[in-house]
Amino acid sequence: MTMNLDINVEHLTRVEGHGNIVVNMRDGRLEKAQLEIVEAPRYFEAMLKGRSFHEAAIITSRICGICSLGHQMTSMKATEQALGLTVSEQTVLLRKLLIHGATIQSNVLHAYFLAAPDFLKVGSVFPLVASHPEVVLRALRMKRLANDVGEIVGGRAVHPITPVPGGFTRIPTAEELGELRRRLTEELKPDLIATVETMQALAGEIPDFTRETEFISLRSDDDYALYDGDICSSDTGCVPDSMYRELTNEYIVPHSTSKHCRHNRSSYFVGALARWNNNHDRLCGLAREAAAAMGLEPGCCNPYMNTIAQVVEAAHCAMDGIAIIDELLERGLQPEAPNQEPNRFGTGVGATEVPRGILYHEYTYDRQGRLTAANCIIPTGQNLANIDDDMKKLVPEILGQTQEEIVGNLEMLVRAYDPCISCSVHMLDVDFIE
Amino acid sequence: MKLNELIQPQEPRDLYLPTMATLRDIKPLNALETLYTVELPGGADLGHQPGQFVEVSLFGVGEAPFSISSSPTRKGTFELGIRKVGLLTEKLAALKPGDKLGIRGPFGHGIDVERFKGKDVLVVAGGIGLVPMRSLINFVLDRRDDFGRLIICYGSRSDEELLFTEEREAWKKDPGVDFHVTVDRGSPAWAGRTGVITTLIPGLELELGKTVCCVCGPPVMYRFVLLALKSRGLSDESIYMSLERRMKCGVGKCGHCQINHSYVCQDGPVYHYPDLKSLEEAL
Amino acid sequence: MDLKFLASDRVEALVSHLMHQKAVYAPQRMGRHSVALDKVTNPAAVVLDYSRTMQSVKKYFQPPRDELLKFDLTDQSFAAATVEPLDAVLLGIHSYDRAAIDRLDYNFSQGQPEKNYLKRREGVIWVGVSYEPDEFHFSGSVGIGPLETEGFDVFLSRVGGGYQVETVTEKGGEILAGFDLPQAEQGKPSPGHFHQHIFLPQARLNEVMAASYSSPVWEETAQKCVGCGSCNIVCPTCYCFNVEENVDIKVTGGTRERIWDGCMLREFTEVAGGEVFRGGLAERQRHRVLRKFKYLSDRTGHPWCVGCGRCTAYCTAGISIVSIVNRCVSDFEKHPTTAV
Amino acid sequence: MAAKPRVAIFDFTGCEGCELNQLNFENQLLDMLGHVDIVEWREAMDDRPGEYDIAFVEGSLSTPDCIKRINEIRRRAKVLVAVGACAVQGGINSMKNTRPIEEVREEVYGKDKYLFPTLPALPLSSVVKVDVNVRGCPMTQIEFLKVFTALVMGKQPVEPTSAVCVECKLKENECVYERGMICLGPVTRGGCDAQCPSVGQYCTGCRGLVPEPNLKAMEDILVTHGLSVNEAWKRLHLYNSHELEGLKS
Repeated sequence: MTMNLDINVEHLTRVEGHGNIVVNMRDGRLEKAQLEIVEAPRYFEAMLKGRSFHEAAIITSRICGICSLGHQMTSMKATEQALGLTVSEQTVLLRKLLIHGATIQSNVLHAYFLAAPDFLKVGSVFPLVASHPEVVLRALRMKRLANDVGEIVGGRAVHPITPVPGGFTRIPTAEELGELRRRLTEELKPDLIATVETMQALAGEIPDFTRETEFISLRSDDDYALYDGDICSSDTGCVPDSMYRELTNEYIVPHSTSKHCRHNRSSYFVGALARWNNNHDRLCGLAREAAAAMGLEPGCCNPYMNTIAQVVEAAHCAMDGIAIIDELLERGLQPEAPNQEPNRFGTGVGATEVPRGILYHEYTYDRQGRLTAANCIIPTGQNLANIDDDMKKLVPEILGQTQEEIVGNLEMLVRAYDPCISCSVHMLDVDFIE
Repeated sequence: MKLNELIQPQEPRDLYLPTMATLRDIKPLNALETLYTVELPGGADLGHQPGQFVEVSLFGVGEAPFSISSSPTRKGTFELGIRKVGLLTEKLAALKPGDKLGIRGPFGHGIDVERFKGKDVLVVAGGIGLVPMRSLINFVLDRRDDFGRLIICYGSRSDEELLFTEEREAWKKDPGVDFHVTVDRGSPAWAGRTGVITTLIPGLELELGKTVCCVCGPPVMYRFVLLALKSRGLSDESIYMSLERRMKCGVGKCGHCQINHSYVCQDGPVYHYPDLKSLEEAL
Repeated sequence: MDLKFLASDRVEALVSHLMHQKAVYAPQRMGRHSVALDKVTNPAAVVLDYSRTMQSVKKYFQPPRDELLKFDLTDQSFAAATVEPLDAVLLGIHSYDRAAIDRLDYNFSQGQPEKNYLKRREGVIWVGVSYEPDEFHFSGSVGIGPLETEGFDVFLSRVGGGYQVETVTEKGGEILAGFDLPQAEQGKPSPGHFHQHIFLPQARLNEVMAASYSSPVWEETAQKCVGCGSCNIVCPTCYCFNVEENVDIKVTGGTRERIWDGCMLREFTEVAGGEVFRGGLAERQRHRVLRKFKYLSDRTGHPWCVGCGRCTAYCTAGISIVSIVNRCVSDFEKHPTTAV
Repeated sequence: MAAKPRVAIFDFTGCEGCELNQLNFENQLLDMLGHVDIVEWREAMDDRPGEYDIAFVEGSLSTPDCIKRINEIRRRAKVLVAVGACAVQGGINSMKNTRPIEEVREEVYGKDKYLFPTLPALPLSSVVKVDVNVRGCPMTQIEFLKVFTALVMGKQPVEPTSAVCVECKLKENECVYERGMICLGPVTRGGCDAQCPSVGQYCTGCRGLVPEPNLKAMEDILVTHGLSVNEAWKRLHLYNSHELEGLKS
C-alpha cells in the first residue's frame, strides 16, 4: 500500500475555470487533499460600484458565461426586490422556460462532454465522434435545442439579451413557442430517453463512494424549485431566502482565490444531487422513471451520482417546459414593456437554483437607482469545502490503486460537481465606501 | 430629358462572371513583386490598351484589380505584375503554372496610343507604376517607327525594389531609348543615381511641342512630378496620368473608385491631365 | 381622366384583389412608430397612411446581400446566381421612392447593363399613394410632388374618407379589372404642403454645389457626425456596394456576394496597402452631398436626391441634408465668386 | 493546405462564455472538426501537445502568470486569434483599471490581498501580436464561423469596422434613441447583426469602439436626446475602459 503520495494536477481539464488538485501523503498520514483555486480574481466589486440597476445583471452575468442565465435571473430578482419592481405572471413563466433551457443545456454539456469521457476512459469528447457518432450527434442535437430555447426566449443563449429587471424587452411569438413545443416533444423527449439508456449502460463505471453530508437547495410548494423557493437544508429545515447569510458563512482559505462556505457541518453540498435529495417528490413522472432506471435513490450520498441527477433534471425541465409553453399559449401572449419604475430604493436578495446549485445575489441601491452594495455567493464556492472533505475521505479508501488511477478518481470526483471555477472566485461582498 | 430616355436599350448581362484563365508562368520580379503570365481559353486575345486593368479572382479568396503589364502587340498571353500586399496576392504568389484564375476585363480607359503617334513619348514611373507603363514602353518599342524618341524616368524607394532587371538592361543599351533610373535610398551595392524621381526631370532632353508624357506612381508622387514637368515647359495637354483607386466592380456600378464626378474604372485609370483639373480629389 | 373612389374601409378588399393576381408588397406596421415594406400575408396589416419606411423598395431590386455567383472549390467551377423577376405588385409607394428607382434603373442600365438588378425589376406593377409631407420631406424642392404619378400604373390620392384611384397605365387597368369602384366625387386631393425647402431652383443647384467645394460647412458637419453611415444605408438612391467572398463551413464551395456599402464609411476608398482617399469625415460628407446634388446630376441633369428625408430623419446626430444645402445656397448668395 | 491545421483553444481571465459559444456550434461542430485537428482545449479535453497553426484565445491578461503563458502561446502559434471582448479590448475586466489597483485589491481581499497577485486587465494585443480579432461579449457566432473558414482557407479574415447603426438600418430597427434609451451603437463596431437593438435592448458597446470614434459628436447626440452623458460614458467603460484610458492619454 502507498504510504507516500504527491499529486499535483495543474489546470484541471474539462471543468470551467482554473483549478489544481493537490494531495500530499507522508508515511500514511494525509497532509493535504484539496482543490486549489488559481483562477485570477477579477474584482467585479470595482465594476458594480455606482452602476445603474439596468446594468447590474449585464455585469454580473459576465462573472460566468456558462452560468450567465442563472446570474442574470438571480440578479434581476434581487434588483426587483430592492426596487419594488413587480413582474407579470407571463414574465415568470417565460423566465422559468429560459431556466429550463439553460439547465438542459448545462446538464447535457456536463454529462456528455465533460463527464462521459471519464466513464469511457478517453481524454475528451472528440475521440467519441469516431467511436460513438450517434451518441455525440444526439448530445449535439439536445444541446442545440436547449440553446434554441435561450435564443428564442432570451435573444441569445450565452449572455441572454431580452430578460431585464421588470420583464422582457421582447416577447417570443406564439408561432415560435409552438414550434419549440413541437421540438421538445418530438425531438428532445426521445433523445432524453436514449440518454437515460446510455447512462444505464455506463452506471457500472460510477465509483462506489459515499460520504454523508448536508444538502442545501431551494424548495417550493408549487414545483421542483429552480426559479424561486425557500432555502432548505437536509439537516436543519427551511428558511426564507433573506436569511441566506446564515446558511453560507463565507470564509477565506489560503489555497483558493474563491471563498469557502459552511453551515451545520464542516461542509455542505449544493447542486443537482442536493435538489434531488430535497425535492425528488416534486419531479414529473418521466424524471422519476429516469431516476429509477439509472439507480438514483432518495438520500443518495455518492457525489459521483450528481451527473445522474443532472440527467434526471434535464428530463424534468423538458417536460415542464412543454407544460409552461402550453400555459403561455393558453393564456395568450401579451405584449408588455418591462416594469422599470422603482417604487422604493433599498436592499433585495435573489436566490435561484442554477445548474451547479443555489446562487445568491444581494444588492443595495441608492435613491438614484445606483448600486451601493453587492454580494454574490456562488454554488461552486459553496461546494469547495465539500469537495475537499470528499477527497480527504476518498484518498485513504483508494490507496490500493495506482497513482494514475488515484488521480483519475480524484479528477472524476471534482468533475462530478461540475464546478464552475470562474464563478466561484468572483464573489462580491462589499459595502462601497462613498 | 427624362432619365429613362437617357438609357440606350441593351441586353442586360452577367457582369460579374469571370473567364477562367490559365496561369502559364510565374516569375519573381523582386522580394514583393511577381510577374504572372496568363492565357485566356484557347489563347484568345485580351484586346487591351496599355494602361487598362483586369479584375483577377480566386474562388474563396476574392477579387481585385491589377494593371496589365504586357503590350497588346505581344499576343497569346498577357502579363500582370502584382505586389504581395494582401491575402489574394499572397495566394496568387502560391499558385503554380497550370493553375486557374478568374479574369474579368479589360476595363477602364487606357492610353490612346493613336494620339501618341509621331510623338516623343516620356514615361515617368514611380515604384510599381512601372508595371502598367511597361505595357506602353513595349508597345512603343514594338512599333518603333510610329513614334519618336522614348524617354523613361524610373524611380524606386530602393535598388532592391527595382523591377524588370533584364528589360531595364535592354532599355539602357537600346540607342532608341533614353533611360534614367534613380532610387530614394541605395544599398551599398548601388552604383546608380540616388534621389527622388523628380530629380531626373530637369536634366532631360525634351522637344517640347513633340513630347507627350505619361505618369504613373504612388499618390504622393503626382504633385511633385507635375511641378517638375511644368517647370520644364510641358503643356497640360501633353500630360497623361494613371490613377490608382479601389475599383471593385470595374464596370461603373459599385461607386468605390469615384473621384468627384468621375469613375476611375470608366473614365480612367489613365486621364488626360486637363480633364483631371476639374477633379479636386484626384491628386 | 377616369377617377374612381376607394373608401378607406375597402383598402383591405383591394389588397385581397391584388393578392389574387400577384404577390403584393406593401407598407406594414413594425415597431410602435415604424412602418416597413414587406410581403403581404394579411391584407388587414397594410398601412397606406404613413410618412416613410426606413428602407425603400430598393431592397427588392438590389438586396442588401446579393449573390453574384456560386463556386465549387473542388473543381473550380462556377455558376451565375439565379435571379428571378420580382413579378409583384408594389403597393403604397410614395412618388419620391418611385423616382429613386428611375435613378437606380439608370445606374444599372447605362454603360454595361447589369442582369442582377434589371432582371429583378421585371414584372412589377406600381401602385402609388400620396402622402402628407412631414418635418423631413422636401421632395417638392427636387421637383417631385406627393401627387406625382410618373412611373406608377395606378395611383391613390388621399381624399376625405379614402382615396381617389387613378389608372395611369394599361397594366394598371388590367390589375384593377374586376374590382368595382364607384366614380370619384368632385374635389381635389391635397397637393401636400412641404415644411422643408431648398431655397433655390433645382436648375441652379449644380452651380451652387460646385462653389461649395471648400465651404466650412463640411468641417462643421463633420464635427457633429459619428460616421456611422446610416445616411447611406437608408438612402433610396445610394447603390454603392462591396463584394465579399463567402466560403461554406465544409470548405468545398461558396458564394461571391455583393453587400451594400456607403461612402460615409472609412474603408470605402481604402486601397490595398491601406491608403484611404477620403480619410476625413468632412471629405466624406462632401462627397455624399455632392454626389446627390452635383456629381451625378452633372451627367444626367437630374439630382440624385429625391427629397425623401430619410438621411435626416434617421441620422442620430440630427444632421440635415437640407440645412447643408441651404447653407451652401446662402454662402453662394453672399460670395458667388468663389465658384470653381 | 496539405495537413489539417492544428488548432488550440486557451482561456485567460474571463467568463469562458466565448468558449462555450464554440461548443454551441452544434450544427457545424462536426464539419468544423473535419477541417482541423483540435490539439489543446482545457475546457473540453485532456491532451496537451506542442505546436499549433491556429490558437484561439479568450480572456484578458491579469496576472504575471498570464503574461508568461500568452508569450508561450504566441511562440507556439502561427496565427493567434483573440476571441471575445476580454481578449480583444480588455472587456469588462478592464473596468478595474480605471481605479488604482491596490485600492481594488484591498477592497476585495482586505489584508489578504498579497495572497493573490494581480495586474491591470490587459487585452492580448498589449502584450503580444494578435493576428485576428473576433469581437463581442460573447463573441459573435457568425463572425467566428467566418474567421474560422477564412483561416482554414489560409486567408486573412476581414474585420468589421462600421458602426452598429449600419446593421440596425439594414434590419429596419426602430432607433433605440427614438425609444428613449441611451445606445452606444453609433460609436460601437458592428458585425453582430445589431443583436441587442433588434430584440429591444440598447447597444452596450461590447464589440469595442469604431476606429477614430467621434466621441464629441456622440456627446452631442446624447444631449440632443436629453440623455445623461455621464451615464453613457459609464456604460461605454463597461467593455472599453482599456481603450478609453488609452484615448485619454
